[in-house]
Amino acid sequence: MITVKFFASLKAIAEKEEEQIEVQSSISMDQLSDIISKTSPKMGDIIRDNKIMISVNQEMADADTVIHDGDEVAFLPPFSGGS
Amino acid sequence: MITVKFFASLKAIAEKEEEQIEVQSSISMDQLSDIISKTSPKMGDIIRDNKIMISVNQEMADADTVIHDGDEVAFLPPFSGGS
Amino acid sequence: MSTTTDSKIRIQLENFSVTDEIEAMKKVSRNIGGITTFLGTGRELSKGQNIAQLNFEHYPKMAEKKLEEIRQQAIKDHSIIDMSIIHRIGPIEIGENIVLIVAVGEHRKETFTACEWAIAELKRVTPIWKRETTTHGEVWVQDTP
Amino acid sequence: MSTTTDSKIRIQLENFSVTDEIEAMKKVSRNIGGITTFLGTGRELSKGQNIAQLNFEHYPKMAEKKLEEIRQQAIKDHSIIDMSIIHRIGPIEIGENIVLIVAVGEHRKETFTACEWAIAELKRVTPIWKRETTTHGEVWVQDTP
Repeated sequence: MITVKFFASLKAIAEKEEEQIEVQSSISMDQLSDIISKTSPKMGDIIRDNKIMISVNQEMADADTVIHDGDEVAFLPPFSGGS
Repeated sequence: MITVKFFASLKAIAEKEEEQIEVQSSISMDQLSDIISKTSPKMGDIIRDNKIMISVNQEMADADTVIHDGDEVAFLPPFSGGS
Repeated sequence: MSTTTDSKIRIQLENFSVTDEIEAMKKVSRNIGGITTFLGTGRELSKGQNIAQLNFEHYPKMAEKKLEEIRQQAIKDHSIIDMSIIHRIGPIEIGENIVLIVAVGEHRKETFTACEWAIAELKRVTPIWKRETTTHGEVWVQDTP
Repeated sequence: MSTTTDSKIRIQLENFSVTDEIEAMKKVSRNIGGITTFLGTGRELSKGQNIAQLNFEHYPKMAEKKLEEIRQQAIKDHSIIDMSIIHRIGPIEIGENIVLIVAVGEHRKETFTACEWAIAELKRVTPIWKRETTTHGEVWVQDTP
């Protein structure tokens, strides 16, 4: 089971804040975006277009990062904190 | 009459904070240091050695500044405010 | 209004007191000669739009972790004595405090450099997002300068 | 402890509140997005000597005039909205506040530049002098960095 989190503008696009995805040991980022696309095609497009950042277990990740069972993956739109 | 002020380390050297000097209409900075030297030779040396700054009526002055009756002249050691 | 100043890295709903945060940092050393602080506040105008309210959201734990990394790197790279970073989340009115960075050092030069670096780095790497409420509705701000 | 925040240029015996000074500056505009402050404090060590106490003296009127000139030039040259400058005189203990500069602007960049320029300029042109009390006695500090 991996936990997927959506933040800020992505919550409205994904129509959720979080989802749990059942996996066998590990999956690639491409496989994860395919799974997300099934319930939210627009979110899948955004991930594939590299318009957002992705973290795995709260560290920045990229398209090559392998996701393991138990990981927390987050989709992060451009940051705008700081004032 | 001109007012002469001494600040910080110069107060101990001049052995005063302030003095009044009687003048005819105007004097040069050299004439003023001669007058000060009479009562405080060490202070006169410091003025002639250009080791300090001089203000006239609270604006920075130099050796060429003419001092008029009614002016306030101050002898200012290097500043050290600001922390 | 202000909360505990115990932790040097905080993300909180409540306002903070700049004086209290500075005094907390002063306790770190008797050899502090310079303290530079940056305080970000809610502006009324943004790209010509009148802002009614701001609202900040963060990724809990990850945001705090990034702020702590910024603090550690500022101390290591900029020769300051210490740094604290506080960011508010939730609704922010115009004029209210949003973010505070306090850099303390022996001399002023390194505290300016460290503080300016830290706020730029915060904007670059910290998962915090701003939503602006204008007369045209609400919008998530997507630009990181 | 703090006194009135009415004037943007002050030389005073009393301590000041950084929070109060910042809040006073916030009232100048609803379009302030960045506030950089520099706070100078009394350090225990100076050139390897242990300091017991500091004591500041100023040239009344001329010092205030110079601070006002710094404020005006910072606003004019650095595109900030406003600036306040407060310097304490008299005895200062280790860790106590000595000088505060608050620069408020629309964005952060100009407030850092203006604040850093102003404290350097203050040290260069303002007739204020520091006397250090160490175990070896009292000495007027003659260096302007």
